[in-house]
Amino acid sequence: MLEALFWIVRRDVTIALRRRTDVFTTLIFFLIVVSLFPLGIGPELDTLRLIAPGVVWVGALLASMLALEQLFLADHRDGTLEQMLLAPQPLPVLVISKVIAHWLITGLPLVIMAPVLGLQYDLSAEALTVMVGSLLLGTPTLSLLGAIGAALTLGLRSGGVLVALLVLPLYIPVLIFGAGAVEATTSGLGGGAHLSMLGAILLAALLGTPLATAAALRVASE
Amino acid sequence: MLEALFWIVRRDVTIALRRRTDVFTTLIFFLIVVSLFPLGIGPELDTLRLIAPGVVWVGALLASMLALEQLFLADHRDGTLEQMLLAPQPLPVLVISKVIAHWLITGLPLVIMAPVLGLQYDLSAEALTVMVGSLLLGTPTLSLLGAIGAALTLGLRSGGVLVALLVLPLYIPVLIFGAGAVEATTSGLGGGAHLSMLGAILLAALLGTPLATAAALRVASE
Amino acid sequence: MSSILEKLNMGKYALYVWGSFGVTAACMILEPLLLRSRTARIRHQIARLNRLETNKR
Amino acid sequence: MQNRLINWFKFSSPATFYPLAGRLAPIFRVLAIVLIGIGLYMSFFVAPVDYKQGDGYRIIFIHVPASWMSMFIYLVMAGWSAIGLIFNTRLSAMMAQALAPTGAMFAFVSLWTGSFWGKPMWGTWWVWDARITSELILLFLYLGYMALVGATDDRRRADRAGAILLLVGVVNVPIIYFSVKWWNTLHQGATIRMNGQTSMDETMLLTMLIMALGFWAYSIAAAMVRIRAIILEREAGAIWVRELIGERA
Amino acid sequence: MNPTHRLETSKLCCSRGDRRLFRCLDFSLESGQLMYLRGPNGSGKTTLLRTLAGLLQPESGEVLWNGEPIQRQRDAFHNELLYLGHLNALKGDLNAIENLRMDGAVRGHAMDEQATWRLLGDIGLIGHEDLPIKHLSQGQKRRVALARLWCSRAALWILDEPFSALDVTAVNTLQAVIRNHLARGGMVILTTHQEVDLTSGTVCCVTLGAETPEVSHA
Amino acid sequence: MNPTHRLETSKLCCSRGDRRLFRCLDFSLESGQLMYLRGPNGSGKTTLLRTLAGLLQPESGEVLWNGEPIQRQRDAFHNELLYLGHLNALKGDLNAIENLRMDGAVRGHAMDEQATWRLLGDIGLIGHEDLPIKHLSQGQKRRVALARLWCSRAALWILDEPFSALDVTAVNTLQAVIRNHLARGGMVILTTHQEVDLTSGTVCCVTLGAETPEVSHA
Ligand code: HEM
Ligand SMILES: Nc1ncnc2c1ncn2[C@@H]1O[C@H](COP(=O)(O)OP(=O)(O)OP(=O)(O)O)[C@@H](O)[C@H]1O
Ligand SMILES: Nc1ncnc2c1ncn2[C@@H]1O[C@H](COP(=O)(O)OP(=O)(O)OP(=O)(O)O)[C@@H](O)[C@H]1O
Ligand SMILES: [Mg+2]
Ligand SMILES: [Mg+2]
Repeated sequence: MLEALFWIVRRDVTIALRRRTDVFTTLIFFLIVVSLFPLGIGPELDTLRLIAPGVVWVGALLASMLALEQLFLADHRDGTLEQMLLAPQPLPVLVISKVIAHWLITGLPLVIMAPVLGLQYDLSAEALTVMVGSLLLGTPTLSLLGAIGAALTLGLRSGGVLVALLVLPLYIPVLIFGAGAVEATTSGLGGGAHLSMLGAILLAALLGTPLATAAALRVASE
Repeated sequence: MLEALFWIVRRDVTIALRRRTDVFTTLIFFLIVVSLFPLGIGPELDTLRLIAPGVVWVGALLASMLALEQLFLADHRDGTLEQMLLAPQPLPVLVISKVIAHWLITGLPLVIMAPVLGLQYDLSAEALTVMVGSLLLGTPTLSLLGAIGAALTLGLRSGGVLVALLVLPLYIPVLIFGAGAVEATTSGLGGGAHLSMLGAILLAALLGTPLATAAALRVASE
Repeated sequence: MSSILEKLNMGKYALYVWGSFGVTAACMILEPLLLRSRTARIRHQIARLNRLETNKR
Repeated sequence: MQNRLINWFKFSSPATFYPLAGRLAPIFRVLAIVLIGIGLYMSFFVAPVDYKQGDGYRIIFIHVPASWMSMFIYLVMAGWSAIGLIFNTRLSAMMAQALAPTGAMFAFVSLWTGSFWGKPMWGTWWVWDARITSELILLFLYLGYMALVGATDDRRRADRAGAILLLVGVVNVPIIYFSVKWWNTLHQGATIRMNGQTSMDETMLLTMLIMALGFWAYSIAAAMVRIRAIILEREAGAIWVRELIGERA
Repeated sequence: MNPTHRLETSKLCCSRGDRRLFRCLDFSLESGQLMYLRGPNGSGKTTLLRTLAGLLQPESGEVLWNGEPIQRQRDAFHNELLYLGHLNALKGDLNAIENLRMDGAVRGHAMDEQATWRLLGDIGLIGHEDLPIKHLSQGQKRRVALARLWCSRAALWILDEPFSALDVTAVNTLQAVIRNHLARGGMVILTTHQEVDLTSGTVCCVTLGAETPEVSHA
Repeated sequence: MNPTHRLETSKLCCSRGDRRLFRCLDFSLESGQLMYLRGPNGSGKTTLLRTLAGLLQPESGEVLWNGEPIQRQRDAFHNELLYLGHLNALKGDLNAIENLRMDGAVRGHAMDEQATWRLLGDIGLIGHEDLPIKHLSQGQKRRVALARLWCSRAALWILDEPFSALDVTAVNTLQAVIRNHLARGGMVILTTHQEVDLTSGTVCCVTLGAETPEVSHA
């Protein structure tokens, strides 16, 4: 069981690394979205500092959401998913391994990149630390929740955008606590409460979503 | 030639309307993105009014970019594109018709929806008018420019995100003039200059991009 | 008469009150109408299928 | 006991539910018209003018019932989905789908009337307040559900995928509600709450209740008519449908 | 492969969309037997195979494995099952060796690289190991997908048009492998539009296309 | 179909990746002739067909249509060409009628609905008109794709494994259509791994697989 988990993670990461662009593009999308705002809004540092947590978090959210569509699509199209459904392993475990791989490919780079972007917006060191922490707890939740949407919309023509519609309402609590943590820190309130809330959400998602995703996958490949 | 153009537009619009959701989802993605920012940033109306033009334009840009991936992908996958390349019609004309259909499906609804979202950010009536004007001139340009990116990334696994990467730099001038027009209006300078600049860019794109897209398509389906 | 007009004026809130009630009413009338056309469409379709089958026989 | 169970399953078949829905729909339609009629009369002619908000407050008589309905319908849909997934009854998914557009409509009405109330009261059409935001998210959940069901051609898949989404979404509803509350630092909520003046006029309360009951009846009537349409759509090939339509045509 | 198995259907009835494909299909298949599924295009062969594999829910009726419905023993059944559909289930970006190894791991028996190389030799792809699958020809892809048969431990093989895109040599090799599997007590269900030696004189032949399918035991 | 055409290659040489598939291929094909392209999996058949259609650039050598390189007369050549590859070029969301009509329009001869219905009858899909293509079976999809042949005005047909996924009836119908096309002075180039009557005693048979391909004129 764990072996299958390991191999799936390894396979997906190998594929992603083989076409190295994959890792970079999510990242660069994030980078571009976050850098676009100063262009659209204007360069005043006060305003920018004010909106920084929100913009970085929304950017991370959109980037990880964009990458979501690919989560099961390739497997569905080439028949690998069919084989996963027929594998003598519990499907939720296979789902978790897909999600882990997805997070390693798309989530982790965002977390690593975020502080650099935060600097662009003139955030303090403390705020940057909290930002990384909140992203570290928040982005896996995004991947887990997103997997449900990805599974539900599998093979539907309007996939990419439909995923967005289904998944964004689920993302909102994560966004609020994530951006809230940073904001609370900058305004001197301390982001601890927000962070522990994020942790709780992550745990709940880890327990609940693989089941829902597995059910959705079975439905999708009927 | 015009007949082929008409039929392609008709075909694409039919497919989109058949699954009516297609039109709505781009729209709703736009709606959601624009609505996310206040959640990340906080509810103060003063701040929101300040960032409104930027947010709406970035939202429109992201939404139209997201939809981009679908532009040639389905045609490529099922072999229709191959047949288009072999059709005895000039390829740029076929490209233009694909882009027109794409704009009708994804761009136009954004333009119509924008004023409602502007209200959420407490924008004035005048600013809203200019916003619609700028979107009306700007979004077709986005579709035209985006088509090049869509063609170049065709069939690459990381399609969606890669398109973003290629296309966003091209989008930046449109974003600056588009958001600039609204900002100039709210700050009382008048957005006329910005709007005529947008018009000029649209014309240039209309003349130049179909050729580039056609060339990219030929390369992509080697 | 003037009292009714005054009533309709809703103090200075006419736009808001009538804007709300009007749109609500529009929604609640439009929905049944759409439903009706949907039902009619389906009935026509089934009737057509019926005809098709009787023709075949 | 056994008997009752069988009875239940009898009505969970589309063929037997179709005529039942046909009988229920007109009853609730009449009920809705009467109740809403009374409610409207009372809200304009019986309920007194508010000393603070003048006539503007009359929006409450549709705003609050619509808000209630929008949330309640979502919960009902989720309940049907759970039943559908557990007992594998075909009717429950149709029930959820029959309710969705009405629920979305009420969510929209709530937002619309809310902003038409907000403009005179707060001087702005829209505020990113806790409650308002959660209502907006509720609308998104409705739209997401309808988009998903609409985008799925295969009926069985649409049913089950929609059910999964609704159940996931319903977990989300309280989370959204509380988290948004937490996030909100701007206590606009104080203006909203009329609980402060607990002396809410009794006629006002009564009017609101009557309107709420009217909306309730309306929802049931609409759902019954829609479910008949859905049943016809799906069972178009079945013999009983052919015979039924054949008689009329 | 000592234990004998038994696949049965009882009153199986499938429909897609609003079309009833077949109803009241009853057959049973035991270890060492081949079932040949026939029928014109669109008669429901793929639908039946996917139903037997447990990927589709039948409209009514049941699929029984060793006397018990497959839904109730999913993992045990899938352990004994190898299904190959129209799609190849290969990752275009990985090469043949990587594909085969990872596929084995998900299926519960990881292979070492040596074994995979031998496998490639068996299917005639030596010299193409380092190419990503997407650069192989149609028939070469199909060969890689079928290589799973060579190293399979499953008792029941369900093959949907396995011979498509294969050249004459490959068709013959594949037939030999299937015969071998049957001889060792395996079970095979397959469908094909091509005339092959294997299917002449089959034990059990199901023909779809009519309302009630025709089952003939030789 | 009066004018006679002529497709030639001169010293055609193709390679994919670092592998040289074939070199020095010279053949010529005239109106009324069928060319049968053979070779084991991965020998370069698809590559050659795509090169002939102008979808791939050859490494060296040229493809000549009526004596002139095809790149220099792309529109004229494509007007006379119908290429059907491994993919079906159908929209999964549209039904068969819509697909065929829109395809015709892009190709420059719009069909009315009547004609399309007749076409559907010819390929044996009556009763499936209202289904989106993605819900059709493998073979039914292929039939819709091949329906283009029935209404084609092109002189040169290039068909890559047209018989795959088709059942016996459909294979025979398709052969009749091809014979008909040849009789009316058309040209056909095809490849298949299946044994069909059509290809026995063909005029021109190209066998790939060796370094220099073997061209035999009967
Ligand atoms: C866009 C603006 C608005 C939206 C979306 C909105 C939404 C809602 C919702 C969802 C509820 C139901 C809450 C519940 O039952 O827990 C509600 C109740 C209510 N709203 Fe609004 N509202 C808006 C503006 C306003 C305004 C401006 C006022 C008054 C000045 C107002 C007064 C009330 C009252 C009195 C209730 C009933 C309170 C209760 O039952 O606890 N709303 N609104
Ligand atoms: N993009 C590519 N890069 C590298 N090699 C390729 C590429 N495309 C094809 N090849 C190689 O070219 C050879 C010929 O492929 P082609 O598809 O033409 O074969 P084919 O004769 O059509 O085979 P089949 O009968 O299996 O369809 C194969 O060995 C394949 O590995
Ligand atoms: N999702 C679906 N919705 C509606 N009809 C469907 C769906 N999937 C398949 N069908 C129909 O079911 C029938 C059987 O399809 P199936 O793929 O099982 O045929 P098949 O026997 O495998 O044919 P082939 O030999 O062409 O592969 C076809 O007529 C097809 O149109
Ligand atoms: Mg099949
Ligand atoms: Mg080939």
